[in-house]
Formats: sequence, structure tokens, C-alpha cells
Amino acid sequence: MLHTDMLPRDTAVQLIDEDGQPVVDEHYALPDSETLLAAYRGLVEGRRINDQAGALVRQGRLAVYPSSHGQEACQVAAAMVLGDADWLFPTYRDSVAVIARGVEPADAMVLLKGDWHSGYDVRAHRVAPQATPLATQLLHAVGFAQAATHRGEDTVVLALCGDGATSEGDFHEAMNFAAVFQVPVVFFVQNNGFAISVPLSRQTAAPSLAHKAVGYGMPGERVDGNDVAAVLAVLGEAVNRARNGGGPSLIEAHTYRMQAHTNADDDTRYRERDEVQAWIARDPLLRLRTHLTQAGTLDADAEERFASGAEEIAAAMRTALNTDADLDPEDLFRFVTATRSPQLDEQWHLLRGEIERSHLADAGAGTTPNGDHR
Amino acid sequence: MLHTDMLPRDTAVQLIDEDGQPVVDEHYALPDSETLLAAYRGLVEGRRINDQAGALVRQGRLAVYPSSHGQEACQVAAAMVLGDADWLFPTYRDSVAVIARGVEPADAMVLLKGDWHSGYDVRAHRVAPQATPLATQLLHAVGFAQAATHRGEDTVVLALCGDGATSEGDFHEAMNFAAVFQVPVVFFVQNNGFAISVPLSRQTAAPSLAHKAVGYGMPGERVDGNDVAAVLAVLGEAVNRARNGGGPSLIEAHTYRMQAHTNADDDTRYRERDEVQAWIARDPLLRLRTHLTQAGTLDADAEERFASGAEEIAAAMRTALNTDADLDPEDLFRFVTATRSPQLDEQWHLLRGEIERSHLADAGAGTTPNGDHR
Amino acid sequence: MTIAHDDTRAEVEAGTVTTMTMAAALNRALADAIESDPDVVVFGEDVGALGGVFRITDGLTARFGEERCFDTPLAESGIVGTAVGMAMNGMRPVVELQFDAFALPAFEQIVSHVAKLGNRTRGGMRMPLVIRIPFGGGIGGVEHHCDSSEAYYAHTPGLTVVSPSTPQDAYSLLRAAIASPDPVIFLEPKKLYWSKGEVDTSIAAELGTARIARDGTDVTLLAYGASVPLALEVAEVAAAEGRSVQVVDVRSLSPFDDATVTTAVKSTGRAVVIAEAPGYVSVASEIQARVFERCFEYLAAPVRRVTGFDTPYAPPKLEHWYLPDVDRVLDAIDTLHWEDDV
Amino acid sequence: MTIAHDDTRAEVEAGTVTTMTMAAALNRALADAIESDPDVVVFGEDVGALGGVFRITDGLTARFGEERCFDTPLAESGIVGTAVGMAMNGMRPVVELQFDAFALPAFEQIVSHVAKLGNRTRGGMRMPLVIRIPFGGGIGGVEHHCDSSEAYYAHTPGLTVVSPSTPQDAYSLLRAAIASPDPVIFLEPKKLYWSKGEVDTSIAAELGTARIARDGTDVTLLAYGASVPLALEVAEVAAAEGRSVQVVDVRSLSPFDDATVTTAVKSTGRAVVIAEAPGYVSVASEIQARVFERCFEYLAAPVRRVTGFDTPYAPPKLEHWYLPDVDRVLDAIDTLHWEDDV
Ligand SMILES: Cc1ncc(C[n+]2csc(CCOP(=O)(O)OP(=O)(O)O)c2C)c(N)n1
Ligand SMILES: Cc1ncc(C[n+]2csc(CCOP(=O)(O)OP(=O)(O)O)c2C)c(N)n1
Ligand SMILES: [Mg+2]
Ligand SMILES: [Mg+2]
Repeated sequence: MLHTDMLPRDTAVQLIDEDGQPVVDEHYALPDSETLLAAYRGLVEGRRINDQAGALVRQGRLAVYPSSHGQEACQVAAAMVLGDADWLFPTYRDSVAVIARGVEPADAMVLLKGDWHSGYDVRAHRVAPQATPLATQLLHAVGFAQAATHRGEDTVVLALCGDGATSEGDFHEAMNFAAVFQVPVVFFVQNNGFAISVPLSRQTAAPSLAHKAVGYGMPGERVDGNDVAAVLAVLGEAVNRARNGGGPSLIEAHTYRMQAHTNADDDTRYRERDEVQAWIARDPLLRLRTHLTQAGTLDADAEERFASGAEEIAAAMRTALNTDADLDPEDLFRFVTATRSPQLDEQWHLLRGEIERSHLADAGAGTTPNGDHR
Repeated sequence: MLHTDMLPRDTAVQLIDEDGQPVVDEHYALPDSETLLAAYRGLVEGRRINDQAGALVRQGRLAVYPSSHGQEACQVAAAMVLGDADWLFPTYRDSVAVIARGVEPADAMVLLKGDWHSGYDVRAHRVAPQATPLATQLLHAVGFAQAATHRGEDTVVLALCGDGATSEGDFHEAMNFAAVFQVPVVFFVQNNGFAISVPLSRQTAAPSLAHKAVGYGMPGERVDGNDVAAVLAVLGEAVNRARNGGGPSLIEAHTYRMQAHTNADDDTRYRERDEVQAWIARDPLLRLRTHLTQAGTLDADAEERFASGAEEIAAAMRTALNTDADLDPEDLFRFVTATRSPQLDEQWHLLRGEIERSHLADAGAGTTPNGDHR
Repeated sequence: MTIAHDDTRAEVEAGTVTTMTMAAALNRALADAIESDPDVVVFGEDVGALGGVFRITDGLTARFGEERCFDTPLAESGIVGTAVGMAMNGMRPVVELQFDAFALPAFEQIVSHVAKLGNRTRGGMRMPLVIRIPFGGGIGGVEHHCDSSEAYYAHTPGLTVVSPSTPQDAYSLLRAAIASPDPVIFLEPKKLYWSKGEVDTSIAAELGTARIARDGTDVTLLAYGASVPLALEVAEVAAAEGRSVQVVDVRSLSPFDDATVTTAVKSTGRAVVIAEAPGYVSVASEIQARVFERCFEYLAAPVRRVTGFDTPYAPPKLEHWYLPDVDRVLDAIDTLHWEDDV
Repeated sequence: MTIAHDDTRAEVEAGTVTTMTMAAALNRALADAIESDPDVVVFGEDVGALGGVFRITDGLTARFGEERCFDTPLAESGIVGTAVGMAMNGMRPVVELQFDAFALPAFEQIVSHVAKLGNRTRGGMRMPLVIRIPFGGGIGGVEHHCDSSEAYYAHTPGLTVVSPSTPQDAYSLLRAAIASPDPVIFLEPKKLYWSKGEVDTSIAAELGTARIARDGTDVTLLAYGASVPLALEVAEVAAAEGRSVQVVDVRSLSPFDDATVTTAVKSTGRAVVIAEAPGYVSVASEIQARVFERCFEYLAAPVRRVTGFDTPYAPPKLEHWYLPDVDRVLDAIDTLHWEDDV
């Protein structure tokens, strides 16, 4: 006997094809039209947030922005499949998912604006800080879920990472801990084809990233990451399985990063324009719009409402980010530990003295608070 | 289509069963009788080395010994499947394999005696130093093989680790690098059921460790690790595949550690005596002796020769280890870097002064060179 | 009434002074912490049925069940990373890393998250976790089993780093570490595991404080972990030679108790720092630099340090040459510009 | 005759002095090393087609092929661990780790193997590998992109740790690092990547040596990496105020060039150490302690240090408060017990 039941399907689950036509799947059902309409609205808003953030980078209001343009279906579905008590563990690329979960866009942008390392109330929205060191957050997600289980809480944790991150040791350890302890975590890999400049072929020789699930004894599945219906169905089932004691799953979404890694990146160095162009046809918004319009679920009125809702979000982002936050240098010392040590106190006093003197000098000589000496 | 061809068999390959009877396998052939006789001799010597080392620990001549008693089939096969130009990357538990590859027992024991961190000429025998930090050596093996390939050399690298080590991030990264770069490495996991006290069930939820190969896109196979014929056949095929450009493989041997983790361990705390007893029936020596005797390949004469050969090795071990090596404290400074820095020179001079004074004191007052002050 | 009952128990315990090994004191601290706080969980490699390779967790699983003390897969980054997640979710994980070289795979998790998550979230999430690491040499261990890696942790902002040198401190500091809202690297000197002393479980220790281990007037020895008994031995020998040696157990490697240490050194005007770790860029060099800078006007002589060499740790048969010993410390004291010097 | 040809080329090159950025100097050093030694290979994340996120490996793959410069899977322990294996097998790998916080997953490989394998094998295998790490702040990078982790490496016996502060040193030290039989941690100050200077490719630098960057008689500033230009700026300002400031570019963070540094400080009698990393248990504190101990009799005042705070690195908008700047160094100089002090 071979454990063939362990193998992921050889193709990605798709419920709505690139032309917006429904695909009948033997296992997964198309989400209802209300859900799809909500998802479409999320896509519209997500796209607008990505575009607005890009513009704010160009205007120098954001230091950096890793865009999820093209990956909005994954972002929106990740937020939608979770219940209120569930938690999301996102990465730097998942700002749209973070916002879709309820975080104010301005708060989600604090890191990228450069004001602080994370800017939202993690507990209010049940969203962990966006992780930068790759794959490290997957272990946090596992431990977080273990703690919930320990206390008998009904919490499912959705942990996000990219294709590149699957090569890190922490990915392996997280998958393995989750499987051994049968923890209610869903690992959701957005395979967008690249880790900065490095293509998937340099990350793995396996038929798919979902195949990695086999080695941990957990279910793995591939899904068309630009088909929000499919992502909702597949992620939703995995979340349910986790909630019902069925343990962790690994879901790989096939998607594409339409823009450079961040604004600092130059993707013409490592991929052909043709390749990027080809993915426009698979855009997550387009196909869902076609589908919903054909199904009569989406009319011009709704389109209009969604667009203006998205525009409001963008306007709020502009307002928030065009304002310089009033930053307090003492914050550097405030949160390092729960109680500040005399050692840090002494250092803050040094800095405070400098700041006071620079203000005095300011007042006196009109120099800038920093840069000019004395 | 499912990639069913990727799945390891659901049972371990066995060519000689526990009663010494040959098993016909659809794919692997029984090694010829000459090879099996050589293997048997290796097993006899390996067992003797394990027993002798155990005795030397009890006599205080070795600081510690992680015994491979019960795992000798894996140890011997690991050495036998390699050609002269190939390399072995062993762990602390693989002293028998190291010796089977040609290293003098006394040199192999330098680490365990406490004289130095490694005691053999790695290049002379093409055996890397025995690794202690788990799974780290797997990456070295991959890089080593990459270098050989880079220079167009025909070198296959056999990298050993235990079941516990498969949980480490470095295991994952090594497997993945090897597969992505199609490196001539064979990963050989001796699954002896325990990582110190922790049973396999705490390391993985997968049907087997060999199943991990799927996630890297490399062949995986399970083998009865107490059947040296099967280990020779399966490892041999993997080594050939690597040599012929077929890339890496993952081989998992099912075996059992008959003694405690090391002499410092107390295995009664974590496993039943019955379980240990049950494995005696599967002993790698017994079944091969039965098989070779029934086949007429092994006679009393050969038995006698092998036993006395093993006895000679043991005697040499006793002689070597009952002698205290003349250690030079300057060695602490000699090998840190290729050229000794003034910083280290200064420190050596400090120590040299102390040693000289302690010798003077010795000569004068008859105190011990260390412990008593001044 | 539950509360009254607990109070009584605490009273009874307050009177309890027992002689025990440091290992037993640590075990007792873990058990008491598990018992008194439902959020405390202990995990790591071999901490369950085996009770840890040094038996520090002996009996915990049997007594409190798998939910409170359990073995994990063999992966240190996994151990620390999941502990971070648990701490994010309100638990107080106490993890054991088997030897300090085997803490290294967890280094990224420790530096990038354990140390920084509280700061990252502006205190929105704290990291009340304890990482226990047996450290140091003197036990004849082979390579990777005798390292002293405290410099890596002490240098990292956000980590509290402590090391006990007595069973009492082992108990009290571990309880304090587990109770702390901040992450603590708890370094256990392997060599002292079987040393004995009195333990009063009602004594509380404060993280971040040094302890005067012996009074003296001529010179101050600053030490921690296994170097404290060495310093005390030196003080005995020096006393016989007519020198009065003060010993400070630094105890808290980060943050540093400048007040106690500076006062001590100013009172004697001479100081030697002792530590097993390689001296270069070490906790010992930090202490030396601080004391130098803060006590400059009071110093009769340069502050010295006696440390391990800047080499990998010695193999067992050579470690007696590697480790600081009584003679080496006495030699250092001798260089401190004594009035009777020629 | 190949040899004569090579010699000629070297002669031609000897005369070549070009103005270039530090990034270009590093790129040139890599190219020249690949060209002159078939055992040199360059790899890491994004070093191929992209040329590295800082473009230091720009064009190497195009010019020398995938065999000599290539991208790996995204795994730092894997990068360093395979580099160890290649070095064991006679190659000279030069790996890039993208930012210094992202070197941390490789920390076990670096400490347990890169640093120790030569010693373990009694020199039977050496570790001629170079680990390039962009380090330090001042570029407005978000969390994990601005750390200065040199203390971790400098504390580890067996590692050579260097950092250039000029394009010339970037070229010469990187060539020396690649040629070295020992493992070198090569720390590239990100802030200086685009600073320009003259580079003469025929100049050889010796690992383990400091460099007098500016002569002066009143006080010695000891700095490395991005703190060197800061020290030079301070020296300019101080000169205007009538103080003659000497600047030593420490350059070699391990091993330490005591001879040069001690001579320098003895000549002025005053010293300030400058570094961006948190000061506690740091390279700066080591330098401070060493200078204190070795120059004690020559010191007119305590040695000071000006470093980053003992906090996680600041977010971009606050980093100007975090980083040592001209004023902070001048303030430190002011405390050095000048005769004109009241
Ligand atoms: C441990 C670590 N190494 C390197 C980096 C630098 N880095 C940031 S994003 C990135 C690529 C990640 O690719 P992938 O996981 O596919 O996610 P994507 O950016 O495509 O969403 C790299 C190498 C990092 N953040 N963390
Ligand atoms: C990185 C690391 N962590 C922990 C240890 C301590 N340790 C030594 S052997 C061992 C168990 C290893 O089990 P396994 O891999 O199954 O090998 P076996 O000893 O059974 O041959 C442990 C935890 C280590 N050597 N290295
Ligand atoms: Mg990607
Ligand atoms: Mg095992």
C-alpha cells in the first residue's frame, strides 16, 4: 500500500477560470454569491490600497512598500476565512490582508512609514505584527495556537508566508511541530513565483510546494491564487478542519507579484516583461467581475459603491500619511522591557540632555534640531 | 495525475529476514556472497568495537561513548558502499562506520577520550570529523559534493544522521539544497527509534521519515536497518544514482539502539525492557550468520578468523587507550587560525609562564602541576 | 476560602529552609512555578520522561502531566519560536536548551523576536518567557558541551540575562525569571549543579541586582556563575596571605547593577573580573570597561580580567589549562600596584 | 608564457588608480578574485541576475557564469553550511548574507563550524571562506535592516572580523579576506556603499591591522566602519576649536591590533571609542577595556565610548537620535579632564 491519499492533487484547485466561468470541482463548492460579492469588494479595496501605497512611496510619504498587487485574492480570502476569535500571522507583504481584517490603513502603514516597527493594536484585531525575518512567524503561529488549545479556546491561526520562505529551516520546524502536536494552524503559502529575484525553480525541485505536506503527515493542497472563490473554498476547508481538531494543513496558492519586490527593487533585471504581461489575463479582479456580472450579482450600482468605498480608504490613507506623526524619542527606551533598568534610564537621560540642548540651540540660533552640531 | 511514483514504499526493503531467510524483492537483488561475507566480518568487528569501547568507558579510559550496538549493519554498509574517492560525513554515533572506512580505532576515539576534538586525518580516509551539532554536517556534505562537482570530480558523499536530527532546520535546508542543485549526496538516516529519550512519534507525524523526500523532489526509500544485505542494496543503488548524475536520495533505515544513548544516559527512564528485548531477535549479526551458514558461505574457520581479527582490534584499542597521550597545552593556540595573532600569542605566553612556574613548583615542593596553588 | 488556605501554605513554606543541590533547587523552582501559575509550561528536548539530561525537570511530567511539561521535536529554533508564540498568547513558557552550543540554532528567534517583540509592539505583547541554558565548563565535556555564550545574549538589547552561583539564587532567581514580564536567559553553571547549599523558598531575588558574596577591603573580585566559588576560594587563600578580598557575585549579566558594583570597587580601589568565557568582547570586558570608567578616580591600579582564552573551548584533558584558576587570579591580583611592590 | 603575461598585467594594474564608490570597489574585488583564483565562488540570495540588493555582485554571473556566481535557495544556514562544505573541499566560497539580522539563522554554522573546524581538525582542514554582511544603519531602513552585530562575531574565537571605511580598504581588505586561509566575517557599512574614494588595486591590506586615518596630538578617536567618517568630521570640527584629534580606523575587529592602538592612545593620553552597535558587551567596550588596561599610566582621563543605545535599533524616523553623531562625540571629548576644565 502506498499513502497515495497523502499526495496533493497535481493541479491547483480552480472554481472560476480566467474568463470568469465557473469550474465544477469534485470536492470544493463555489462560495455563495453574497460571499463572492463581499470578496469582490475586498479585491477592489485591496487593489486601491496597493495603488495608493505605491503612490505614497513615490511621493516620499512611505519609506518602502512591498505590494501585493496581483495577489489580492489571497489577501482578501485570508481575512475572510477567519472568525473573530481567530488570529492572522502576516508578513511584510500582507498589508492588504491586515487591513481587510480591520486594521486601520494608517496603522498598518506605521512600519512602512518609518515611525515604529509595528503600528496597530495586535489584540484588538487579532493580527500579529507583520513579520520581516522570513518563516520565523510560522513558529509563532504554532505556539500561539498551542497556547489557545492549552486553554481550551476555539482559535484557529492562519500563518502566511511566501514561496521563498519555504526554504528556511523555520518553515520545516513550524510544519513539523504543528503536525506532531496536531495544532490548529493553517499554513498558507503565496507562491508568487519569486523571492525577490530568485525564481521558484531555485527554491524547490518538488512538483509543488504543497507536496512538502507529505513529509510532515499533513494535508496539502494547491489552489489558483488568483481565483478568490477557490482560495476561499480551500482555505475555508482547512480552517474548518483545524477548528474541528483535524490538525494543520499546508495550502499553496499559485499567484504572481505584478510589481517589483518593493519600490527599491528593479524587476527588469530578472524577469521578462512578457511574463508579467501574461499574468494580467489572470487578474483576480477581472475574472470575478466577469463572473459576478454574468451571474447578475454585481451591477453598476454596486461597482460604483465599491469604488467610492475604496476611494474613501485611499483618501484616508493620504490624509494620515501626509501628516508627520509627532514622535517621542523617549519611545526608544520605553518598550525595551516592561520596567526600564537604571542602565537604560541613564542612557535616556543622556539623550534627553542632548535634545534639550538642541532645542535651546534651535531657539537661539535657528539651526535644525539635528545635523548641525552644538 | 498524481505523482505516485514519488512515494516511498510503504514498507522497508528487506532481503534477509529475521530468521536469516532470503526475501525476494521485486527491485533489489541480494548482494553476492563475497560481499555478504565481508559485511559479516564488518559486523563482527563492529560489535566488538562497540563492546570494547563500552568497557573502556567503564574503566574510565573513555569519557563518553555513544554506542551503535544494534546498528552495526548500517555502520558497516555505510563504509562498504563507498568508493575510495567518496566521502563519509558521520556523527558522534558512527565510530564503527568511521573505523570500517579505515580510520585507526585509537584515532577515532580521540574525541571520546577527551584528548582533542577530532583525532584522525580527514583527508587520508576521506571521512569528515564526526559531527556533534545535529544535522549541521548534512549541509557540509552538500557543499563538499558541490565542490567536487564543480571540479568535475567523481565523488559521492554519504551523509549520516539520526531520526531526531531530521527535525532540525538544517536537515531541511540540506535536503533542499541538494535537490535544487542535483548534488551527488546520499542522506542516510539511521532511525533507531529514539533521540536520547524522545521516541520517533514525537519527531514526526508522517508515515515514515523517507516520506520527507517527496517534499524535496528526490527519491526516498525505507530499508530494514538490521538487514545488512538490504542496506547494502538500497544504499548502493542510491550511491550509484548519485554517481551517475541522478542527484540526491534519502534513505531511512529502521534500526534500534540497543544500549542507552551514551553511558551517561539511563534508558530505563524512557523505554520498557520488553521493547529492548524484542529487538534482540532482529539482531543484524544473528540473521546474517544464519543466512551465510545455511548458504555454506560461512564456516567455523571463517568465524574463528573473524573473531580473532576483531579481538586484535579490541586489543589494539585497549593498548592505545590505556596510554595517556602526551598532550601539549600550546595546541590550544596552534590551530585556531592558520597564523597565530599577536593577541593569541600574548595569551599563550601567559599560560606558558604559568606552566613553567608550576613545573618549578613541582620540582621544588612536589605538588601536583595543577590544583594546588603556587 | 481558597485565599486564606494559600496564605497559610505560604506561611508554612516561609519557614522552610532545606539543604539541597543547585539542581534540586532549580527543580523545586520549576515545580513551584508550575503549581502556582497555570500559565507556566516547561518544554524542550528530553525534559519529559527523562527529566532532562541534567535531571533538572525530573518528575515534572509525572507530577503535572504532559500539558505542563513535555518533550518537543528536536529543533531548538522550533522550541524557542513556539515559546514566542505561546508568550504572545499569554503563557509563560520555560524552555530548556540542552547545552549552550545547542542554543545557537535558536539564535535568530532569540535576537529578532524574543528580545524585540515587546518593543516592536510598544508593549502590546510582552515576552514573559525563560530560556534555561546549562552553560560553562569544568565537567570534562567534549566539544560543544562546555561553552559560555553569555556575551551573545548580554549584548542583545531586550534580554535579561542572569546566572546563579548558589542553590538559593538558583531557586529565587528562577522564580523571579519566570514571574518576570520580560524574557530571561537563565544560564545554569553546569559545574555547580551538584554543589549544595541552604534554600529558603520564601526568599525572593530581584533580577538586575548583584550580590556581595564576601566582604573585603583590599581588592574586589567581580564574578558570576562557576567563577564565584573560585573567587571565594581565592579570597580564602589571599586572606591567609594577609589580603582582604571582597567578592561580588554579579548575578545579573544584563541589565548591570552599576550601583552595587561601583560602590564595591570604589571601596577597595582595586578590581579583577573573572569569567570562563573567552575574554575578547565579553561580559568580563564590559564589566572591566564600566568599572574603569566609573571608578577611574578611585583606582589604585588598572582593573584586570581573568578569563578563558580567545580560543575554542579546550578538550577535556586540557581544560584545566584553559579555565581561570586560583593561581591565575592571584597572579592578576599581584599586578595591582600594591604599596609593598618593588 | 602565461606567467610573464600575468606579470605584465599586474604591472599595468599597479599603476591604475581610479575614483569609485565603495560598492564598485567591492564589486571589483570580487571580480578580480574570481578571475585570479578558480577556487573562488560567490553565492547567496539575489546575487545572480539581480546583482545583490546593493548591487555588489552586479554583473558577476553575466561575466563569469553560473558556476562562479549563483543564487541559492532562501536559507542562510544552508548558504553558510554549504560554504563550509565547499571550503572543506578546497574551494574559497564568498557568500553574501543580505542584511545582518538575516545572518542570524546561520549563527550556529558560523560559531560551531566556520569558527572551529580548522581547530577541530588540528589544521587538517582550514576554512578559507568569506561571509559578507552589509551592516549598520543610517540608511533609513526598517526593523532588521540596520543592525550592527559585530560583537557576536568578534567574541567568537576563530573568526577574523574586518570592516572597511574607505573604497580602498573595501577593495584591499576584501581581496585579503578572500586570500586568507581563515574564515573572515566581512562587514560592509551600508551607509558608506555610495561614498567615493580612490582605489589602487595594487595596494595590499593586511588583516589584523588598524590604520591611522588622521594624525593628532590631543585625543585619539577609535572607530570602524561608518563611524570613521564621523570621527574624521569630529576631528575637523574640533580642529576649528583648537583641539588636535587623532583618528584610528580600527578596521580589524578581531584579532585586535593592540600595537597600533596602544601606541596611538599613549601618544595623546586621551581616547574615545565610537561605534553604532549597542555599547553593552560590545566591540567598543572591549576596545575601551583594552586601552584602559594597556595605557593606564598614560591616561589623563577615563576612556569614553560613544555608541548606540542598549535598545533595539530605532525606526527610520528616530534613527538620528539613536546614532552617534558629531555632538555626542564632542560632548564625550569634553569630559576628558582638560587642563582648561574648571
Ligand atoms: C531570514 C531572512 N532572510 C532574508 C530576508 C530578505 N528578504 C526579504 S523578502 C525576501 C524574499 C522573500 O520571498 P518570498 O518568501 O517568496 O516572499 P515574497 O516577497 O515573494 O512575498 C528576502 C530574501 C529576510 N527578510 N529574512
Ligand atoms: C543542535 C543540537 N541539539 C541538541 C543536541 C544534543 N543531542 C545530542 S544527541 C541527541 C539526540 C539525537 O538523536 P538522533 O538524531 O535520533 O541520533 P541518535 O543519537 O539516536 O543516533 C541530542 C538531543 C545536539 N548534539 N545538537
Ligand atoms: Mg515569493
Ligand atoms: Mg535516534
